[in-house]
Amino acid sequence: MSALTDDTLPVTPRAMRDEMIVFAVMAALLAVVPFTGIYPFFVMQALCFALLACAFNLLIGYGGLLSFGHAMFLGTAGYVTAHALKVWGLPPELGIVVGTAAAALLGLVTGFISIRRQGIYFSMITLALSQLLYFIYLQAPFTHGEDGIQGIPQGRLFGIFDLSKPLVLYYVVLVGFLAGFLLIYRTINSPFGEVLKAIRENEPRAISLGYKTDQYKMLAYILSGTLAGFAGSLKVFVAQNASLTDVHWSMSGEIVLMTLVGGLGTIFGPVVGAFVIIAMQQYLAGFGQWVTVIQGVIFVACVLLFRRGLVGELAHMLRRSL
Amino acid sequence: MADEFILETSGLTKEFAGFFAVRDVALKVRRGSIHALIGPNGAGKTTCFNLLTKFLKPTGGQIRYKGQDITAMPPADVARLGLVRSFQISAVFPHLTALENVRVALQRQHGSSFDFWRSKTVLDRFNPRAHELLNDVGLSEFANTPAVEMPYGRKRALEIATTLALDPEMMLLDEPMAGMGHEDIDKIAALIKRISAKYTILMVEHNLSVVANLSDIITVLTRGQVLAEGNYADLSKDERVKEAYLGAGHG
Amino acid sequence: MAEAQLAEKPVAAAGAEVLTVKDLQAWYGESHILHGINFNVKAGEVVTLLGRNGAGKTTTLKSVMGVIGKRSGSIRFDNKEIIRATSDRIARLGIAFCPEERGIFASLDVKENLLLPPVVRPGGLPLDQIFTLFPNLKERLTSQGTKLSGGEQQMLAIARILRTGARFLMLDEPTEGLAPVIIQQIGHTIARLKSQGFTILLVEQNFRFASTVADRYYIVEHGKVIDGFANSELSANMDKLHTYLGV
Amino acid sequence: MQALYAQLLVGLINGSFYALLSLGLAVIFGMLNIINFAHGALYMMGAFVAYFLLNLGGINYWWALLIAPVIVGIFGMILERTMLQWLAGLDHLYGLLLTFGIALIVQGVFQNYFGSSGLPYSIPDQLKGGVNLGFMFLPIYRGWVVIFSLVVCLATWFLIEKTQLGAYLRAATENPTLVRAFGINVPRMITLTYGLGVGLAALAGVLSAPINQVRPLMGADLIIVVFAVVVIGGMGSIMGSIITGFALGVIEGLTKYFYPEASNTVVFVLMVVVLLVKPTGLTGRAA
Amino acid sequence: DDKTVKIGVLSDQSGLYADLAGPGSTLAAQMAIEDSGLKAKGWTIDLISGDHQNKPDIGTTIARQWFDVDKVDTVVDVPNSGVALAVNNIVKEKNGVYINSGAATSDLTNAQCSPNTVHWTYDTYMLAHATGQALVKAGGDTWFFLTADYAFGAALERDTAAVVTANGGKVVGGVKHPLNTADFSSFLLQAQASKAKIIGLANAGGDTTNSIKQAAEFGIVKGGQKLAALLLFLTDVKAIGLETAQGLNFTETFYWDLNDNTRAFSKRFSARMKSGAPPTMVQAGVYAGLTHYFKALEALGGNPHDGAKVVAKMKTIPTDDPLFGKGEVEANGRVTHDAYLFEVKKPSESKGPWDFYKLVGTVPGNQAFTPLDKSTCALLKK
Ligand SMILES: Nc1ncnc2c1ncn2[C@@H]1O[C@H](COP(=O)(O)OP(=O)(O)OP(=O)(O)O)[C@@H](O)[C@H]1O
Ligand SMILES: Nc1ncnc2c1ncn2[C@@H]1O[C@H](COP(=O)(O)OP(=O)(O)OP(=O)(O)O)[C@@H](O)[C@H]1O
Ligand SMILES: [Mg+2]
Ligand SMILES: [Mg+2]
Repeated sequence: MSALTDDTLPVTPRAMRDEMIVFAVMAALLAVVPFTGIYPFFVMQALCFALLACAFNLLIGYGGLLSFGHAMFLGTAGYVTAHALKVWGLPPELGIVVGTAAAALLGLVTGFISIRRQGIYFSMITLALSQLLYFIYLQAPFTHGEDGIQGIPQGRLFGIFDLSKPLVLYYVVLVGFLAGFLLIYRTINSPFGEVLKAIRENEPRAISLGYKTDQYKMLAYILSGTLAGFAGSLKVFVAQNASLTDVHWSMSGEIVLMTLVGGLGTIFGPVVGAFVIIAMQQYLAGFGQWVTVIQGVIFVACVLLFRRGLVGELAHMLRRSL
Repeated sequence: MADEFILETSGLTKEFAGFFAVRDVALKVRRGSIHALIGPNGAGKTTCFNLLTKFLKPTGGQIRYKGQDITAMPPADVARLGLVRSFQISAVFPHLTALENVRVALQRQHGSSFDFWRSKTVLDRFNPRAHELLNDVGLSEFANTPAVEMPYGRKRALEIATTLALDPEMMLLDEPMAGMGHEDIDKIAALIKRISAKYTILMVEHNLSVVANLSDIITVLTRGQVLAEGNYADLSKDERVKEAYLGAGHG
Repeated sequence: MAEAQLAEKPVAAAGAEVLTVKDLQAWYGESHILHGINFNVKAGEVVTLLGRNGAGKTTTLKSVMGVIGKRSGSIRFDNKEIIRATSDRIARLGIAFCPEERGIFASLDVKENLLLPPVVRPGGLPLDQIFTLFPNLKERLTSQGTKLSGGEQQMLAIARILRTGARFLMLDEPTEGLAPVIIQQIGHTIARLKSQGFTILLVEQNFRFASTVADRYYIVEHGKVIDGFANSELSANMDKLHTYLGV
Repeated sequence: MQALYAQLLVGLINGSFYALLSLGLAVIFGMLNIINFAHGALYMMGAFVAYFLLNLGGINYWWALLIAPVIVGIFGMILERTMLQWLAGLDHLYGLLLTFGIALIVQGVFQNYFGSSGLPYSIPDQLKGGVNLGFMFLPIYRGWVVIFSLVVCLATWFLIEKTQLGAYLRAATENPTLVRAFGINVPRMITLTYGLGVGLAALAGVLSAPINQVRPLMGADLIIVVFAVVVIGGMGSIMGSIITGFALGVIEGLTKYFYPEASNTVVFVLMVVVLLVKPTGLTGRAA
Repeated sequence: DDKTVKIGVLSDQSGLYADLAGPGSTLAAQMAIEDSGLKAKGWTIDLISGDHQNKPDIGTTIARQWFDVDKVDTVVDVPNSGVALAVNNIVKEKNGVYINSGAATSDLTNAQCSPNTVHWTYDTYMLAHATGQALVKAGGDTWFFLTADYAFGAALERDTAAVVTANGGKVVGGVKHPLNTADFSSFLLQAQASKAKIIGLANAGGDTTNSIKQAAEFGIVKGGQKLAALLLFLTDVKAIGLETAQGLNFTETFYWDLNDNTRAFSKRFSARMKSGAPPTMVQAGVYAGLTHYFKALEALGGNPHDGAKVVAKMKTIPTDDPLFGKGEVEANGRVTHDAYLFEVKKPSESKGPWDFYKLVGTVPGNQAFTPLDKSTCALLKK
């Protein structure tokens, strides 16, 4: 896996200061979106995917584990939250908690099965697990098969914030995203994150230093899955539906794409990547039949010309870590 | 007295599909000594190390460390008991700086490694000790260099510094001098000599002058079995050792 | 028989320059490693590059072999300019390379590893001679290549290029990790090869070993050749060597 | 009971497609270290080329078996020369992404010109009809598919595992620089190998044209399953993917009989089970 | 008076349904606008189109954006039941008009019905009834189902089975296959072994075409069994080829070669299609649905932005257009019109590149669709 992150620069205090500045700029930009005339639903959706991609990036960019089944966390949390809101009638905050917890639990179970596998085998076993889950969701009555769970009530968060108001919903999603992002950022730059990087770099050596590497990978996996689930729960309020597309392998593929387009192992790359891909889906929709071709060309160009991803290339040019 | 030997094996055997890489080895390493393991290529020295540090499962035999049976213990636990190894092919964390390499080891020693909610600035308290260790192996100027960019010999030194950071009771060094220039060899030899006051060292080395100068006792392994044991002066007169390992012109 | 055959076909007349390197510069990505290397090797000679860790010895060999992305200057082999040639062409001109990190293939067994390099011209060592040199290999022919011990892998790496018939060998630290007995054997092998007309460019840390086989030495420091002398001048140069290498 | 025999037999037939496809994928992964996501698209191209050959050039099925793989193989070699070769030495992920992009482009273009519902291709006259085996009606064409693909699989296996050329290929996977420094023109060899793997995919495409609709997305649906086959067999292992391909066909056949809803999922169950027991697949080496 | 409307054709432009809806649907909408003559009467009608890529997420986001930003009043087409239902909610929330032509789910006019929705061309109930009834009456009284394992397939099977039994037939077995199955031989063997007279294909798209093709290979039709495709489009028949598809029975509500009106329209339509294909029933439904919508607008005389009001108006006017003939928009949003049972011609009978169908029977509109007393639509309870 090392070739993926060959360009990672060592993190120095100055880098951390840079990153905090970029973060502040990003938060400020996002905060003023509703006043710019940009369509907030688009941004909300992109934010959910951005958080998802960041969670995924935590696992691959810093843990060296490429999960090809991350859609299962998104979808599971989505279904559970949707069901909780619609059928159990839970308030939004509890809906989010239940959904995220379901993703965490799923992380625990699937992590237990997959974490000991290496490299491509890890990717494939996560893919297999997510396909099994897809099958279960296709068959289970509560998901309503390919029709999905529709018309989910948004409700009032903490009984105060009316989520059916786009502006309120926007800020709730934004706060959720920023919180998730900060948690990921902190994890990366924590003592735990340091060990994770060491394991990614040279696992046998880490073992010989006395680290039980499986436990570290497991924690990273569960954290990543939980945050991906959190993104899935938030998304339910934005899309107001939960459907099979969220558990399909092509969604897992899209997560990988977002992260790669933005820059694997960079802090802000996944955010940028998610916005680019979502924007592409939205704006290319007008190109009709050529949409897949254009997407294909963009991916090819990304790999051949901007291998480090958009943010990765930028960081490389500036000799900064972003 | 059990305490005299920090590490003891009996009947240690490793078989690879009918091929005995290590066979019935009884090894006793005295606390505080520098013990060398030598032998021709393919004699089973690295395999022995792998068995002792649990990177391989023995086919037979027993390993006792500080009086405790560790034959069935997982590798990370063995390391936690203070039995730490270096690798024959140099093992560093390539994209971490030298300082970070050492710090990862210090961090393990002092806990808090699962704290994903704390800032890594808490690790700064390990910096002084890390610098000290780098200084010991002559790497001060490389502290902020990523390990990939360091010359080969320096990587070996870094690996030793990392191992020392764990403050192990016993170190297993697999060809610590391989690929090093003379200056470095002398430096590392002096270092090993210095730390041996505190730690027990078991090492594999083909550089005879190093072996001769450093080791208190030497075990010669051939074809997976112990051929002889003794100090350098005695062994260099042993015909069997000459034939199997030293070759003509030594002694 | 084989020896007689070999002796009849020297690469070039003894004494002629087989390899001439002039103002060789080389880069790894952005970093400029070699800053103008100059040296030559004559047919039938054993020439050793000495220098501290990181001086650029390996990089020099790799540049000759054509596996360094960016290089400039002039490398002439058998009177052909090869600075811009691809490594497969260089190999077919009769240069064989034994890398420092050995490069044993995990997906091939020992025998396949041994037989891998294609024979570029007739006159390589036959297998039975190789096995007398390195008996360990014969025993472990069906093992996976990387399951060999460190030293056995080194033997395999040397053995496989002896088969190819290349008459110009570049060995990068061939004695690293080998037991003294084997080092002595390799010394004998090099002497034998030399007597059969092979030309050898050696990189060594083990000065004691180098001094038993080399005809001439070059000292590399910071990507430049800063000195050179013949084996016969060795004792006169011991002091210099000491400052260069700390021997 | 008789019904069960029939299911086993049709399973085997299906397995031969999996085997052919996963074989090509394994060759490409094993030799080039590229996870060829475009494999499904190239399989589809094989079928389309057969269609064009028949309808535009009047070239029949038998010649198509030969010509289509060559044409698609050349297309593959052009892809390799112009794009894939720049990824040598990089992580798998990049190859996967690039070939995924290529698959999108190829499928998109075909969809634009031929729609998504596809084109008909009929069984060659010599292989029409069927024989009654007592327990089932076996279309002759299906019998042909099994035998032909078995032969192709074994020939490929022999080429790669038992010949010197195969040894070059395997070594070049690990360390292309060194193999090149031994005097082998590695780039050309890699290009040809990619052509071979792609040609195998196209061959499977031609074989399947008379059975399935010739549709732009015919490969997209299949690619994930074929990946799974390669992983279960052990990444890059030629024999592993051949055996797993056939075995999966049979297991799927049984599932279609006992629990048909799960027949598309059973491969993943199998994968989880196999990887739990043998972490690197049935015959795989460490990743 | 405000006389501007904006129409969004939300379809699958690049995926499975692109042939039977997609760009053809956009063209049909374009033609409906031109033919309405509203422009001459002072109306401004804008048309935009989008690709939902068969993902409910993307579908809802586009729809929402259309209403919020682009000020779209009416969404048409939307094949793919999952996306159709998701968009249904948005249109209701935004009080727009939703004229669905492409989706099969009868939920749109039952459990999930909405005052803003009109469901035009077909639905699972209709398909099941028309085909099931006609075939049982023609002597096909034992059935075996090959069902795609998802809600749509299950609905088709359930509804058809009910009709079959109600008409004195018997269901002797069935097998559920996963979506996007490449190989049907296993299932076909089971169908063959069941000895049922009719093998009902309760699936769609590639699954249907592949099962038909492989059924021919296994000699199923030659062996005396009959295939009934419960959902088949013109483009599918084209794709399979007459050689293989001949003799196949199925129901559609529109065929280009039905009468002079349909022929005239189709001629104009195919002249403007890149591929030269005549319209499918989904595309025809887009045309007819919009044509009816424009009539309602004209009747309202302006202010077209209150979707519920427009739809209510559409329900009061009987439908009558050259493609589907006479019918009505029922209170639950269901549009009723005649349905036709077709059989695919032999290659020898076909006289042109798109001459595929023989008409075997007609089911009148009031019998083809869910009777109102059986509809579970909440709008009916008021
Ligand atoms: N995993 C394995 N499978 C099969 N054989 C192995 C394996 N590991 C080691 N061997 C064999 O066991 C023998 C001992 O190997 P080992 O690496 O212990 O030797 P060593 O004494 O360290 O030699 P060196 O000085 O060359 O490093 C060798 O002949 C080697 O080929
Ligand atoms: N792949 C690489 N990328 C960047 N720098 C490199 C790379 N490989 C080597 N270097 C640097 O190039 C310089 C010369 O290295 P080289 O390997 O040629 O030295 P050497 O003389 O062979 O040393 P040694 O005795 O340690 O083998 C060193 O400073 C090293 O750090
Ligand atoms: Mg060893
Ligand atoms: Mg070197």
